[in-house]
Amino acid sequence: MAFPYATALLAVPAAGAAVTAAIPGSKEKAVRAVAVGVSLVTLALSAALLVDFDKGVAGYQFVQSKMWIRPLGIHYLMGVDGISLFMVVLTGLLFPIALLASTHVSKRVNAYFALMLVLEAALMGIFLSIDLFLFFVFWEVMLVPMYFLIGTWGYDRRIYAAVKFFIYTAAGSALLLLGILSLAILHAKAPGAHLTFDLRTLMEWKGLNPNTARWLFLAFGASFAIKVPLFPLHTWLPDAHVEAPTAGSVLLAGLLLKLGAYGFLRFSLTLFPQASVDFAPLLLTLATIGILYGAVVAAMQRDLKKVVAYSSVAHLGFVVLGTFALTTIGIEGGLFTMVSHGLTTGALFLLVGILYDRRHTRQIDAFGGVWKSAPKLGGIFLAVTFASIGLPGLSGFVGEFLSLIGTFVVHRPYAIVAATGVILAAVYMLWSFQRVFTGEPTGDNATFKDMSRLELATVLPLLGFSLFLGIYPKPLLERVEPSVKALISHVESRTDYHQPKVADLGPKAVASSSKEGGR
Amino acid sequence: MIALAALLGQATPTDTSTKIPVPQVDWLSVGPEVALIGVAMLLVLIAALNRGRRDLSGVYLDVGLAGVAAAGLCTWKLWTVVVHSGDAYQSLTGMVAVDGFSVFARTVILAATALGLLVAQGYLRREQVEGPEYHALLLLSASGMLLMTSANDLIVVFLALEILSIALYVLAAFDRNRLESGEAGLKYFVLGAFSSAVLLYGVALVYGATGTTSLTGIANYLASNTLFSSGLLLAGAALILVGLGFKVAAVPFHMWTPDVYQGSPSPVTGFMAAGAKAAGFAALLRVFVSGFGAYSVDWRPLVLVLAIASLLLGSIVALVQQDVKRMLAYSSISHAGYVLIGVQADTKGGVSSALFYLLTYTFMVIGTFAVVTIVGRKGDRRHSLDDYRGLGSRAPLLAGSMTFLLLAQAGIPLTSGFVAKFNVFAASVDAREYGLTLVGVITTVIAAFFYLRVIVMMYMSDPPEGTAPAGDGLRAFTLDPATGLALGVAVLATVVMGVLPGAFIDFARHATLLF
Amino acid sequence: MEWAVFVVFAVAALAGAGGVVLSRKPVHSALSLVLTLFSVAVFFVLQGAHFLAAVQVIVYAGAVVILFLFVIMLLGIDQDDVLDEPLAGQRPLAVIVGVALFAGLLLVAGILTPTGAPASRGSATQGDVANVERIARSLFTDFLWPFEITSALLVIAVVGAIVLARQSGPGRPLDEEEHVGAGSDEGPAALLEQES
Amino acid sequence: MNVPGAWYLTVAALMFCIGAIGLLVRRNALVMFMCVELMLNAVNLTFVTFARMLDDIGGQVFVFFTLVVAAAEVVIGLALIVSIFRRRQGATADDISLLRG
Amino acid sequence: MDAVRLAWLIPGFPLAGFVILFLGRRYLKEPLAGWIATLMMVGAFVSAVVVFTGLHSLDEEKRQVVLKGVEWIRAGGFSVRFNLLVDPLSITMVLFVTGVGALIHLYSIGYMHGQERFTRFFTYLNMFAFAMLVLVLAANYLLVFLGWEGVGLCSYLLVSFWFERPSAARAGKKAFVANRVGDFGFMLAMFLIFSHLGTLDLLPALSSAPHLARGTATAVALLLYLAAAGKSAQGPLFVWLPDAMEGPTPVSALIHAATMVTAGVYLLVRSHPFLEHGPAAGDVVAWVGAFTALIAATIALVNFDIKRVLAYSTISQLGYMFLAVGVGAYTAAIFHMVTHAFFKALLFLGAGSVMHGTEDNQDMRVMGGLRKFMPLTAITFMVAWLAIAGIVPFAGFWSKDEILAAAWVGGAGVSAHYFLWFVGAVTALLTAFYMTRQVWLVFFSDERWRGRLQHEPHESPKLMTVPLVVLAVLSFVGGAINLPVEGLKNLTEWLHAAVPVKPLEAHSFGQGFLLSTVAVILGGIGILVGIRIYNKGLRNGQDPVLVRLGALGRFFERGWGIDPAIAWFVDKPGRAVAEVLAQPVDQGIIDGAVNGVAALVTGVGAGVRKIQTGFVRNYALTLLSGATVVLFVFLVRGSL
Repeated sequence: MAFPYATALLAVPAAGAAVTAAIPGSKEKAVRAVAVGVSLVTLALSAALLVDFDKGVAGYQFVQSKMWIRPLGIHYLMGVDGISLFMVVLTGLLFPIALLASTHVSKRVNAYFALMLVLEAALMGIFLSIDLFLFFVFWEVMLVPMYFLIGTWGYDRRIYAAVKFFIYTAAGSALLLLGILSLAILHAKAPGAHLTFDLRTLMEWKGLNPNTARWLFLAFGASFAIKVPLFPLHTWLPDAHVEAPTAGSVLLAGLLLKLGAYGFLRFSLTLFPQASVDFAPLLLTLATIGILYGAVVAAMQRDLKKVVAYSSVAHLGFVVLGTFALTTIGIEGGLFTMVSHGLTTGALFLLVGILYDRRHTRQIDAFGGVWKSAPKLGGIFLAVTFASIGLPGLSGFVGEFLSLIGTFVVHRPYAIVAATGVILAAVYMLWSFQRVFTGEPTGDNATFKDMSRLELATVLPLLGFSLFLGIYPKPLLERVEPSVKALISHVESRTDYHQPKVADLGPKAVASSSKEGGR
Repeated sequence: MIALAALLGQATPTDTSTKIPVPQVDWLSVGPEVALIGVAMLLVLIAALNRGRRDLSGVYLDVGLAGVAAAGLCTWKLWTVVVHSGDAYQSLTGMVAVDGFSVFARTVILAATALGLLVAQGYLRREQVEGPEYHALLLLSASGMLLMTSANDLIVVFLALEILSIALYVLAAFDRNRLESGEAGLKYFVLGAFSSAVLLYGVALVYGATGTTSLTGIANYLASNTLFSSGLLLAGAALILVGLGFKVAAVPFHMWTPDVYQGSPSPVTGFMAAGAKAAGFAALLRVFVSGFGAYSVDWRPLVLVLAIASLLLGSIVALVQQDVKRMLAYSSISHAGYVLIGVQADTKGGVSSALFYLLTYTFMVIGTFAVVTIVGRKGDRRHSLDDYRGLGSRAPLLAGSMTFLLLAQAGIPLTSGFVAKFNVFAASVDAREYGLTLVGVITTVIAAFFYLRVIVMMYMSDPPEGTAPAGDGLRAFTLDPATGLALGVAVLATVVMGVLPGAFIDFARHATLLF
Repeated sequence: MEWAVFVVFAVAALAGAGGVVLSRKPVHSALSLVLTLFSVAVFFVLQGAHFLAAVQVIVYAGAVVILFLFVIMLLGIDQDDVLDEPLAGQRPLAVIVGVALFAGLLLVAGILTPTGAPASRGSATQGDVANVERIARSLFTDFLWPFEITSALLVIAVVGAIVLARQSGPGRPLDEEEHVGAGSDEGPAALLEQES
Repeated sequence: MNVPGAWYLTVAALMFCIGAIGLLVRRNALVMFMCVELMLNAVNLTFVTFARMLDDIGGQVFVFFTLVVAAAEVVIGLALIVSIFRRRQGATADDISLLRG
Repeated sequence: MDAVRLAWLIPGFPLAGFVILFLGRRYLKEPLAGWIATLMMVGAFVSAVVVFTGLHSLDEEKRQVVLKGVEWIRAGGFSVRFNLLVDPLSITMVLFVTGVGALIHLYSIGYMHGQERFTRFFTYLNMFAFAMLVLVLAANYLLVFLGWEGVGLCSYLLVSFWFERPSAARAGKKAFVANRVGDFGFMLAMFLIFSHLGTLDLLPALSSAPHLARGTATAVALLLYLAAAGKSAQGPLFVWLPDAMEGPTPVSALIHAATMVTAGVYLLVRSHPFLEHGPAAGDVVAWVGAFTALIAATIALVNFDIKRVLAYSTISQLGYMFLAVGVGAYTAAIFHMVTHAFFKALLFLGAGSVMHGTEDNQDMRVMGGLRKFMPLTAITFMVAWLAIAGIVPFAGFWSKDEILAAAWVGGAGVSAHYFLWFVGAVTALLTAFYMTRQVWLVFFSDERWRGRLQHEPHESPKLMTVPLVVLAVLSFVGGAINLPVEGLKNLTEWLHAAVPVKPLEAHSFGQGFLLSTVAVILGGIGILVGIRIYNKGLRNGQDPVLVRLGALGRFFERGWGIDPAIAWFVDKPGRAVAEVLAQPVDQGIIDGAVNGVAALVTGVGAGVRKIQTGFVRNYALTLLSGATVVLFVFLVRGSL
């Protein structure tokens, strides 16, 4: 019996939430200590999972299965594979950081930290679920703490943002629920089948009518597309990101946005391979538009946090692009970008939070020359900026490059257009940096306090991991690859689609194909 | 039916003397109803003997609860009987159906009754309303609801409807200090009487169409005969649908709901929302699914329209309400829509999902109204959204319970509300009603919006100026232990049915199998 | 003979019904109601329901209408009803819907021909047993349970009447501030609008 | 000789509809109750007529129950009206419309 | 072979320097940090020399050595390793990069004296050197790209080194963004190569390039050229380079003259199989190169900023190199790159020295007659001047001569190559002229600085002049590495292993001699005219040439209006589109639709709510209507 990682990863933060909630809010220090401690334990667990993970295996590992709701055939079915592994680890990593960065929280501290831990549990649940119902449960539950975090501890327009976030994503989930239900019930009606929500069973079912599959794909996809968010379903994102407290933004960008892309990978591609192939052009188009659109709109924002928020739209565009390229390279690139974006954008939000803490504004115009008065902040901000815009040697590049090249081999036009996003990213990020950090500081900017040790401790790990993954992405890619390959071959086995083999691309192949062309 | 025929055979031809053979009475089959009516009368008796000399309010509650417990025992006993006999049967010359369905529906109603009594206790004390009339009327109304669940004859359905309604009219108008209460009672009464007349006309037409009012009789007649004209039957069914639709607050027969829910004393509203709806749906299910089952092709599209209208109107109009009770009234309309989705499926799964929905809704809605009762404070007047401002810091537990219950009503997972909606949608999808299901899921989103409004007020809007900060909660809100108990039970049930719903779903399924 | 009686009382019943609806004073409505009730009793007799005819006269004319008259007197007998209609379109719509309902029942549904099986619970008119006894037999055998539960109905009526008729406790007048805003968010204007 | 049941049924339907219209057009709560009574009587007539046409005593028994219900309704309804209008003299049913929207 | 393995040390030294300086930034202050950095560069240079000798000792066929490193990225058949490609081409680049780099490091110790962020400067410099060396040593396009972006980053950091100056910050960003435009091409080129050849490793990709369809090869070549144009400031993308002069002068010398800007040339030379296989690309490269050379020269003609003149000159010289690449004279391009590195670095360092001595003044109108005050600077500067003007036997003569000859011959099927030669020749004339103008305005003519500077100009310290001298020597003799005489074409033969292309030569010795003579004569004319005009300095602070040229002069002065054109045609519409997208579209339409749906639902709710009039009769009416409708629906459906 292997160590029940899934349950542990779920239970530790959940129990921590209960404990945290039980401590009176007046004992602020105790609350913080417990919450951070719990999140560190979770981090340790996810690290242990990473170590224990067998990197050669494509299927689920550490699977736990137990009947939950018998009459509905619902199992408590959890496990991890290459696709979810790093999402889990990223969750484990970002939470201690987000909790440490929550220094400005002063009202109802216990509730805040308890909700954070609930959120962590829900996210772990989402990434670890193999049962569709279970997945949906966590998917919806996750909304609640996030809603409260934005709505209670956010900034001025927090209520609007929180409600918008909730309603928007709930709308997506509604369709997802419909999709899950329809799929499971249609499957149950098939001869010899019974009602089950087990992804592994459902994905092997071949009896789904192609037309129905397309509708179901859309139902699933709508939900995921909102979460990603794909253009034009993105407008909840800037509001939610900007109004959320710093830690909330970090988690929103770092983890919640990944849910959509993760959903596409985990469910859309596996359950509806043919529909995925059919709809790939649509999603690629939206992703490409998102890349350009996010970048262009980001450039025009006056609020620094909005710049970062819109940049997420662009970055996640790369993820979806890579995913729906339906090539091993593309999907690995997408996954890599997910992790990388979690690190860099998380760090960016932390830094913007620091700027806000000092000046109580996020308006770019209000800053200037901060690099001079706060050299560490400036330097780190710049480093993170470059990581974010995909400078080789930092993690952003590897992901973007792989998604683009993975797309290029099958869908050239999208990759070409999307690659211009690389230029635009430099424009808006460096322009923002220039306006905030360069020049001669005046007024409050001249007496800007540089980063404290705690702040460094929150940002530097993210930057460090970004650098590490930029130079040595292998630990991630090699664990991801078997699962991605299995996913692609699953899609190939069910459709006419075949991804071009790199082995076929070599010079000999070129020579022979040109001969054929000559005939 | 066989027993009935035998009885008739004995009774009519020869015996012309004044002796009338009394039919065999299976007391157990009507035990719950009898228990409640008996206890209600006992309460009136106690009050008459006491003549207001001593404060017996605690005793009234205990007696009432004892009655509910007795009824519950009977119900449980019935369950074992039904399960052991393995089949449904009728008693009292076919007037009473003894089956899993009635047992389940009774369980729901008894739960509503017990919680209704508990919630009301704090209210009665606070408003200094003495006397057991409230309890007696509540129990009598509950007995009407129970009668409805087991009614196997349209005439019993009608009588039960009247019993539950007339008691509710009085309860709605119970608060003499608020003009709204009287208005609610009167409006409910006028419309209730009107709809009863319509229902009764429908019964008459069905009687003309089939020659009987017994539901099994109707079903058998329709199954074995092809009517040369179905107009009479369909007209009757339509009018019955109107009458029952009125009771469950389905659009377009819902107009009374907001006014009555808002005007009635808060505990009454909770009881009304839970019990009357459950009873109405029990009757609707029995009459249509079992009685008019042969004509489901005709009534299903109609129920579909009612369901869609209820879902949309309920959730959309709730958006613009400023009064929490009124908002909850509209929400109850949309909840009726969800149950109608289950009804519309016209399958065992659909019926069981509707039953399960009613069970969960009972706890959710009474719990919610328990909070509303407490927040309403003395005079039962503070129900506007603004009155919830800052509740999160003033009374964290209260606000927490309210939040949880509202999220449950919104259908967030790990609450019973989610499982209930999931079941209903599953049944609908199973019946290939994708359009209806789509409307259902979309309205959950709209509905989420107005539940969130309350939550926003409680947590995210700062408390109004002049009110004391946290810690003062206990003085601001008098929390009666009984009301607290009801709230706790409601929350607990909502959690349990949300996290471990398996047994309850099984119960509902089992109930439906014996239908 | 039966035709003549039927026509006379049909006209009377409908005239009474019209009177209820159209009379200016509630007292006149109540008296018109008596006319209708009596006519219906005659119809009962014509159709062999003698017992019901008697009950109809006793309960309705003797009790119900008297009760109505009591209340009318209690609230002021000499008051004319306000007959103008504040709700735009209510009256024409009411008539249209009423007529449509009637047309629907008669023409589309064709309710005039019963399709049921005859005599499932014993004959109404055949045989030599008196109508009262037939009803009694049916009531205490087939309809025993409904008969018993009407007791609950009566208890409710009694208790409810007591509850409602009891003088309201403090009997204080309502301050405007208290009920305005509870129901509608339109403020005091909404209330004034109705009272003017 | 015998008047066909259809005629009774027609009269009953007409009474029902007149009662319904009356309820919709009259503002006086008392008159509205009377209209409800009209409707119930129409139903009673329908029951009795069907009882004769189907030759089934059941129809007549229903009328008995209807009478009881009608009586109980009247008691409660009138009590409600009294309790409300004692406080607001000369009011019509319309005047109690605090609750709306 | 073992010596070749030492190639790891070449980027290793500057990387170590970077890490040491970064980690020890608190403790390592002036001048220690500078010395460490310089030492690292010297180390790299020494290793480069060792590797060079090692490589030289190998047989020519074996002179392409791939050193295997760890795997960088592998995903689904896509694999990139940290491999180094040691071959004559890369080692040639490495030698002058490390050599010139070491000198500039040394110079910087003096130049950056007293600067606030002294250590940071050298950290950046070492990081730059590392990236540059990765770029040239990489055995894989993606690794090249890593270095490519690395030097771009360092360029950004160093250009905006004095970020307090908004102009510096802006210039840095501009440089980076313009480079990114090129990177876009680089990435697409890599995508194309990978999708057709299945690898990004240089050697296999290049060797199989001839198998590609012509169109594809042309596309690859053009995309690579786009990358090169960004990095090497060609075509309209050159606009960033003059602005980049905001950086400290050693940076201009190292990055924006000697090394980084030539990376584009290196990339194209390295990828020559694609160019050869897609000859249309060669046309584009040659033509754009030639005209960039001409345009930049005309702008240099009328500029008064000592560094900007040199920047335009750099652009112009890079144009020459691309001209060479375009006509297939790869060796010539590399040759000119090397000599250019010597004399242009010298010019920049000299300019820096002048600025150092004149209170950081860059305006040539405030100079004049400085030779008396800084003789060493003046002499070395003049060596470079003669080199760039193409006077025999200075280094520039040989390399420029080779390019012009190649253009005349017109290799690689380039069309209208005589015209290209003509453009090149005119540019040569202009080059000689504007450089003369600069020399005379700075070191000769009247002392216009008097009264405008606080102190008298002074010569720079040894730390700065020593590199000047070394570079002057190299600028003088640098041409020796590739003399147009059989047996002395050392560079051509050496590079043959990496660029196995037959060098283009004049058809006959006579023709070659004639061409050389023409070139020298043109240079001479330029110089003489320049001296004649500028010997008297400015006329009332006005440049006589500028005055004479009139409108054309102002056109030149404004850089042919390219910056405004970009602002007008790219920046402005881009910004307008962005504004439209950000406000009316995003907030208005898209978010408006979202909020509109919400408002619609609420509006419907508010509307429907009005039905709830509060009048019970009205409710009854609804109920009865509902009943009637239900009845009808039911019946109509039932009768169907």
